[in-house]
Amino acid sequence: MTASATDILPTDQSIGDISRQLTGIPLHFPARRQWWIAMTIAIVLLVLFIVSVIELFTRGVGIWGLNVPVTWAFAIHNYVWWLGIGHAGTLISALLLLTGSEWRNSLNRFAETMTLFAVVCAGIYPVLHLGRPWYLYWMFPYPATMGVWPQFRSPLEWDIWAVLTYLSVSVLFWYTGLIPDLANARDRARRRGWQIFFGILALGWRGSTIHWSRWSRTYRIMAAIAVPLVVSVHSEISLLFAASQMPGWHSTLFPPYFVLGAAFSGFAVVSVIAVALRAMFGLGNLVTRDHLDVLGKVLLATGLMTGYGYVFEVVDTLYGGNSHDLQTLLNRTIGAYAWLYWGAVVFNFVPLQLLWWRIVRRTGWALLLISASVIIGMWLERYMILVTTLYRDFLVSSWRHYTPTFWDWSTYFGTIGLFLVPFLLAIRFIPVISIFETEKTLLDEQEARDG
Amino acid sequence: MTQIFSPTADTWLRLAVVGFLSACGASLVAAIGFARSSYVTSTDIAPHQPVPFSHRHHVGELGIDCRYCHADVERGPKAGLPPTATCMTCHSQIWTHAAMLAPVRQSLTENKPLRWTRVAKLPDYVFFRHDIHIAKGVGCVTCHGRVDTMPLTYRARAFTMQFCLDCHRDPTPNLRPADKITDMTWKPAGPPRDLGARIAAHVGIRSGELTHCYVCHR
Amino acid sequence: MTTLPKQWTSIEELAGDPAFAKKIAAEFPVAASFPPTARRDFLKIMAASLALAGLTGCEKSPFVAGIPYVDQPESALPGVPRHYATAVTLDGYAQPVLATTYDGRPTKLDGLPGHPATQGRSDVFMQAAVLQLYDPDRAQSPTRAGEPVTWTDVGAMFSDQRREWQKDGGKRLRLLLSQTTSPTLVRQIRELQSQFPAARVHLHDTSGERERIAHAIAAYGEPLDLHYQLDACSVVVSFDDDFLGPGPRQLLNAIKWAQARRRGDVPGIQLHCAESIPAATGAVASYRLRAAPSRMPHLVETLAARLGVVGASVNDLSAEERRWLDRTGAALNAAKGRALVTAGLGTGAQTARWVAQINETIGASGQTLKLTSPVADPGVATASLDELVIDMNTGQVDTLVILDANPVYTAPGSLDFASALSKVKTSIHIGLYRDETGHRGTWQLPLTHDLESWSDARAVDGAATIIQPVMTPFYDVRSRHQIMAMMLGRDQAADESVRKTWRDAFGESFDAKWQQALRDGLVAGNAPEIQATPVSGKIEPAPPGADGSDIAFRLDPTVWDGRFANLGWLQELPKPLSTLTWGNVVAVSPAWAREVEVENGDVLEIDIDGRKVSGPAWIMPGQADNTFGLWLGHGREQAGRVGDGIGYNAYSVRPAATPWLAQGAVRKLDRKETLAVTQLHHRMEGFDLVREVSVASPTLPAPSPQPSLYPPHPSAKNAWGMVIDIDSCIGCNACVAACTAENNIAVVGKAQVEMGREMHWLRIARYYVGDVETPRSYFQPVPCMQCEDAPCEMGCPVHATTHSPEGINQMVYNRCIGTRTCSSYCPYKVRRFNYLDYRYTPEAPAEPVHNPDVTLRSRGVMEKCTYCTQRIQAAHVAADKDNRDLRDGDVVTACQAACPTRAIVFGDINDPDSEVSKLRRSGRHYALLEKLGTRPRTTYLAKWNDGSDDEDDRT
Amino acid sequence: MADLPYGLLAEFATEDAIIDAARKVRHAGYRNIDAFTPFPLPRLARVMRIRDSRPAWLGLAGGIFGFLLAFAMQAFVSYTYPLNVGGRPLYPLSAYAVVIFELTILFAVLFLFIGLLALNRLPRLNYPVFNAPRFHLASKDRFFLCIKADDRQFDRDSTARLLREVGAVSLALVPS
Repeated sequence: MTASATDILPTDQSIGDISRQLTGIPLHFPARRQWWIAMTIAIVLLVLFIVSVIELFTRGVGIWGLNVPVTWAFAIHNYVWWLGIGHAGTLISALLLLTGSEWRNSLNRFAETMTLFAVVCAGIYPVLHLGRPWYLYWMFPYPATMGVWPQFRSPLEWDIWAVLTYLSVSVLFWYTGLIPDLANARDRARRRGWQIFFGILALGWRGSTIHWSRWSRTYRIMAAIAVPLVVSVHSEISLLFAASQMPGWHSTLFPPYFVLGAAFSGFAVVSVIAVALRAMFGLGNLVTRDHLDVLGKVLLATGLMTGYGYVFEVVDTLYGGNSHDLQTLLNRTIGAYAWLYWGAVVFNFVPLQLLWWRIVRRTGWALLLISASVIIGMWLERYMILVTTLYRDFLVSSWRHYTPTFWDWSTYFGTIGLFLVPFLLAIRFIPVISIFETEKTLLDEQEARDG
Repeated sequence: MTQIFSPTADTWLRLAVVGFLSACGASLVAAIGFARSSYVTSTDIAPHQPVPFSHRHHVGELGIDCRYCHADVERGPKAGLPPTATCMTCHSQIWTHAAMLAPVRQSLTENKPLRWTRVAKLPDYVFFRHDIHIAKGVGCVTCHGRVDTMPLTYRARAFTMQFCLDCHRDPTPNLRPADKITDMTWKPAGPPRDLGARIAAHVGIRSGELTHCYVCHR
Repeated sequence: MTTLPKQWTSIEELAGDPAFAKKIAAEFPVAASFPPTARRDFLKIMAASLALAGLTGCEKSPFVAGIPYVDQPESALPGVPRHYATAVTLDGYAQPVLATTYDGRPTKLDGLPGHPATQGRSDVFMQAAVLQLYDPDRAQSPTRAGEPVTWTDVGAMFSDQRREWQKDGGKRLRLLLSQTTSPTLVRQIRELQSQFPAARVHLHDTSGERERIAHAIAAYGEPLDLHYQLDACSVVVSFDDDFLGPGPRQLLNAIKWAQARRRGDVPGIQLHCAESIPAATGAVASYRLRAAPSRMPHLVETLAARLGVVGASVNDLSAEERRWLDRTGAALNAAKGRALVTAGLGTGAQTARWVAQINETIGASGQTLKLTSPVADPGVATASLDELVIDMNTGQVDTLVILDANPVYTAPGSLDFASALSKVKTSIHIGLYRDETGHRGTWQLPLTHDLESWSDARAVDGAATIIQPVMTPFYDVRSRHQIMAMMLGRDQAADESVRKTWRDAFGESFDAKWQQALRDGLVAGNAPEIQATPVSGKIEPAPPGADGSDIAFRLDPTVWDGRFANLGWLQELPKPLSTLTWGNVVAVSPAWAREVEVENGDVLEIDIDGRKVSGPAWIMPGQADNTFGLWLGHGREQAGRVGDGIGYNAYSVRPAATPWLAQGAVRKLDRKETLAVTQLHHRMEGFDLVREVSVASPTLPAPSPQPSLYPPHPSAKNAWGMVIDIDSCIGCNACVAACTAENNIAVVGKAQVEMGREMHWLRIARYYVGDVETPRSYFQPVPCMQCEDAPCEMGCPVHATTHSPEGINQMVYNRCIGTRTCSSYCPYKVRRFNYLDYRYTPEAPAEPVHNPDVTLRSRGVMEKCTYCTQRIQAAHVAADKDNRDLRDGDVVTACQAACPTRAIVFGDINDPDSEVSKLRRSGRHYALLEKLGTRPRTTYLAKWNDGSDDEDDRT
Repeated sequence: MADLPYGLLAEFATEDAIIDAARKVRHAGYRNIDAFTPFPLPRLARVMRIRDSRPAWLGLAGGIFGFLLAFAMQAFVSYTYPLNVGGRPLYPLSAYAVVIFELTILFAVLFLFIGLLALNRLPRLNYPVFNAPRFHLASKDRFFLCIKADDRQFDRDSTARLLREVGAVSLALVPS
């Protein structure tokens, strides 16, 4: 029997199989070898991160390549990059839940999980970035004997609240959606340890109808709130730059520009993870080629919108005709950091065009490579936005270049470990795909088929 | 399927959750309280001194004016600790052989200063000036407390920034006539604010300009 | 600061008196037993004990020691600054200063107000002298062959020596002096020679004073000092004479230049400058001619011919040269009696003679040129260094006493002084450091720093100052007069010989006059003017330049002849035109760089008749072709922990015969050095950062009104503002040095400067416009703009930077958590960040020099110009104590006080009569980056473009 | 009545089966019934007349609380230590908006989540139905209908009979 065109999941499987397959991943872990290889790499990176942070806190931010005028570089730029990546998770699960796109049910769980740890990586940067990180708590309003409070006009202060809110909301949304699956895993578990582990996490969920109805309501409202949150958070991040008067930053275009870029990079990461997990756990029956196809289309769409941002920025500058903005535009396109600008353009948009072909979209490794290129491209873009504005601002006498040092790089690669370790643990211990939602999807499709 | 958890498990779980939350709350309150504790502000502690000097005796009982020993208080930023010679103006006549005063006599003969332990001390980044506070009618007792009742000297007030700010925002309740500056017991006849306002007007206090950062930090 | 009493303080009340010394010694009884090397740590402790402000965060213990005096001197008032009039010296000339001391520690020097030679203004060397006082690498006790000895041993040595000298009247005794103006020293030298008539005195100076006198003799037939009366000029012509550049005369010249420049509504003086290597003088010139040094004699002679000087013949000229000479000759003719022509040291004796003739023709003498007998007069006949070396090599010298000179390092390489020195039996080096010479000498006798000395000296205008100590020496050192006295067979108290000199001078009522002199820092009366006429007779044509390129030698604008090499403040001070720090370069012309494909930093090898040295290239816009500039004063080996091994040593290729201009070859090596420059980009790129007005249109267009969405905040009674006159700025860096000293600016070292982390709150932005061959140069000092709508403040998440009701953009270090948002939002990039802990680096200044009224910034905090808020607060307190309002001039910022041309004016813009308010109403007034609507409180006066705007000057 | 059981638990194989059963059971007059399913079945809830709109109100309440808290917090800071920051207004509402928005959302979600647990009386690790032997299938692919023992009409035999009639695959008496 073949799946009809509207079906996203092959209907020749029972919902029981899905439960067994998915709860099986934590309970009787397949693919231990690949997992351990990945984990080893992740741990090495994490250790690199820890070493870098110790060095940083003992000697100060001077170990990075910063100077005046370039007082912001890797720390802020990676912060923006990570946060952007995080956004895709929430968009996929929340936005698509509201629009009722069922294909999202196979992706939302690991997308959300990715979001959590991406946000953690982002959130750690503003702390590392501080000259005196041990006074971080001064950014929070508490009754100090100094009688001095935080300054709420500062975009940096906004960011603290934005990121913490975003993190909390993501965790709660993720966990709310996770509870029924934890119950499922609990009930599949045979070993006592697993039973207790999942038992406590599942909070005694028993699938009672009244519970379900409250749950659905809550979950949908949360989703409805999460969507504007995502948009607001990255708009805030963009204000970190747009609120200044610096040429190349002071632009009303920035908020949408940043949000789109965020979604773009995020979906790229989701695609990478989707392809990887699909291969790792043999989930071809749940994350189907159709899913990859959809992901490819979304990636293409967000990519084109980001591209529009690039174009419009140039048009805007030429139209505005402010000499300093023009100067910055020149520096970006033909200046010392032109390689960043063109690097971003090439990595972001050139391989992307392959996605116009259906066959490419449906080929795992192709999608993986293109997404990887996009991730790099967006990283370059964040770098470009920061440095090209700062290294040559208004006064010629303060122009100066920036070169990242070893510690800049080590801290950055370290955060990749900081992301991978918990993520790998997560896919090891919790269902990587929302079981009950895929079951529901499958059931509906089967009913549709049987009429 | 059988129960995974015993009925008591729920009780324990709820206890754990409640306990954790209340622990967080409590530690927050504790931290805020600790910052105000005399341990942190080092108030009410009389540190060891080379000579057990009693302000109660010299100020309270003998009625010696503060400025007799802390002579620089009107002229400079520092009130100044009395040079040994000042002590000896009296103690070369009285208590000339008191064992208690041996360090003082030794200091004079060996020409080595006494190493007192400072009780009132502000952080290095706070630039406090005694002279201007005296000139504008802030009495010693306002910050240093009733030293005339202290057998051994201790920090009477917590020198937190909040403490400074309160007065810099509204000095009027703490102002007094120039001749009452060193008076430990003086109390205004009427409500302190009225008199304070009159004094403030008279000595020309730049109210409203005293709470910006550079007044104390540079 | 300016409200100080006319009379400062006299010796009887010196805070550096025994009582204070006792207090310190008593605080640290062990101090006495310290070996000299451990004294630095002792100083640290001492400084710390004096409650030196520091951002130490939380106290280790809430209770710290409080140590009173045993018997407090009336004068000593803890925490209150006291001021003393004294002087420091540069090339032997007095730089009269007002020394500020806290608890007996000198922390800051300013020019002595009211002294004709400084008028309260200062230069970089004066500012840095106080740091040298605390230099931990100073010689700290007498040594013999490197082993510490006592002064008793030294006394014994001298008496033995004297026995030797008496045998043959000192025939085999030589005294090598550096330039000096000290009457007491002169008296002592005279006495020495009367005791040992056969002893010979040699003079070695690095700054070319000998050549100056030689030129004067050539031109006027007698030794003379030429004093430029720039304030009386309306036209000045300079032939490679950088009279506005660094040196003992800079201050006086700059003061008078500015006076003349501000005369009337349009520039009152115009400068025509023929220059080989760009310098301050050429940068402010209205008409600058780019000319190789060897061209100067021809140009001068032609000018002389134009002006009808007999015997002058016209040389063949390039079009560029002719155009410049036409204009210059016309200007001189038009301004007879108000004009002056000057020539630099490298231009040779013939030039000096022509210049003298021209000045005679245009009626300069007595009007714009004052002649006096040399202020620096050793008092006895002296021989040159060359002769000394010959005698040393031929073994005619048994004892060589080197007084305050470092010939092993500063002698021209051709003389090879070191090997000559090894042939001398006993060599005694008397100096501040155990430097290259001190290490090779038999004995090294450490000198007191001027600020710990009793001495005397004359300023460049001839006025004498009695140098009084502001601090008791904390090393085991003695003053030059004490040591001379030992040579003369006496052991004297520090002030005795000085008193004797002036007892003879003052005659009766000595005490009164002595007190007066100490209080004023000035002895009435100065060098009498002399009428002299140029020697007539044929002037030999200048010798044709030998083949090869012109290689010109210059003294370093920050470490001078190398004597300041160990001072971090000066090493990190950006050099006026290149903004280079920590080292020296070989200046090359843009054309040559293009031709040989040289970039900044490529190492070049200079070869002057066989002697080679190599240093990094610097392409200097506006430098004459076929000309190379070498800077002396770097490449030290025994300067100390800060100065050793920085840059290359240009003395090693310096020819003794022609010390300022040589012919040689230059080639490119395939090495590159990184240069620690603070400004990488000098072309203004078409922005209107520096604006210009011309005589034709003397006012700038009115600024477009900046509508603000924000309701205005109420201002306090005083609203502080600053106006900087770009036209007056000569880029001398005095303001930057003064700011460094006043605000405890950290010295970060070469590596950090290369990374772009210098900490100067005030930078002198240097721009040029036009083509790189003949550019037009600008200096623009950039402190914090103190914007009223400050972008930085709204960026700070913790209220660490806010706005005071007096309009100051406040930065609170102890609240800063180091997000650096303020800096990245700052359009002017005037904020500086402590990326690392710069307080205790090897280059960091010794703690006692720090200003106790300013916090020491720790790692991870932002800092910036505060308008010297500590001075504002001090003035407020002073005024409030008398319950009065502040008057204009009550507050003077450090940069303003230092500026020799009064380019920086600070004051209350709420007071319509204040100087700053008047300037803000000027037609030349504008704000930097006005369009951003930040409403800066620091604003500028546009530069006068009087002349060089017409294109034909740029060919 | 200590020996009173929790109720009777009937297992059904399909979605339609349990919905149909539920309808019949209600028709038979049983009110105190509950159902356990692997995923939400809105139709079933409708049949069982189950509806609870309180979560929405909780979310709204949380939002309002967060809004007021954020505004109060920021206004208080400006009020208690008024400082001129870059010439900006003392009470810049536009600048406040951001934090206000964030906290509105944060507290809305917090209230929603805590409310969800509270209304569902969770966590509840030990619950009678877990005693039922096949109940672990409720989270997999089976659907369970439970008639509570405290229902007025509850009677072991008759109720069991009814459940069989409406097509229960298996039947279990759940002890309390």
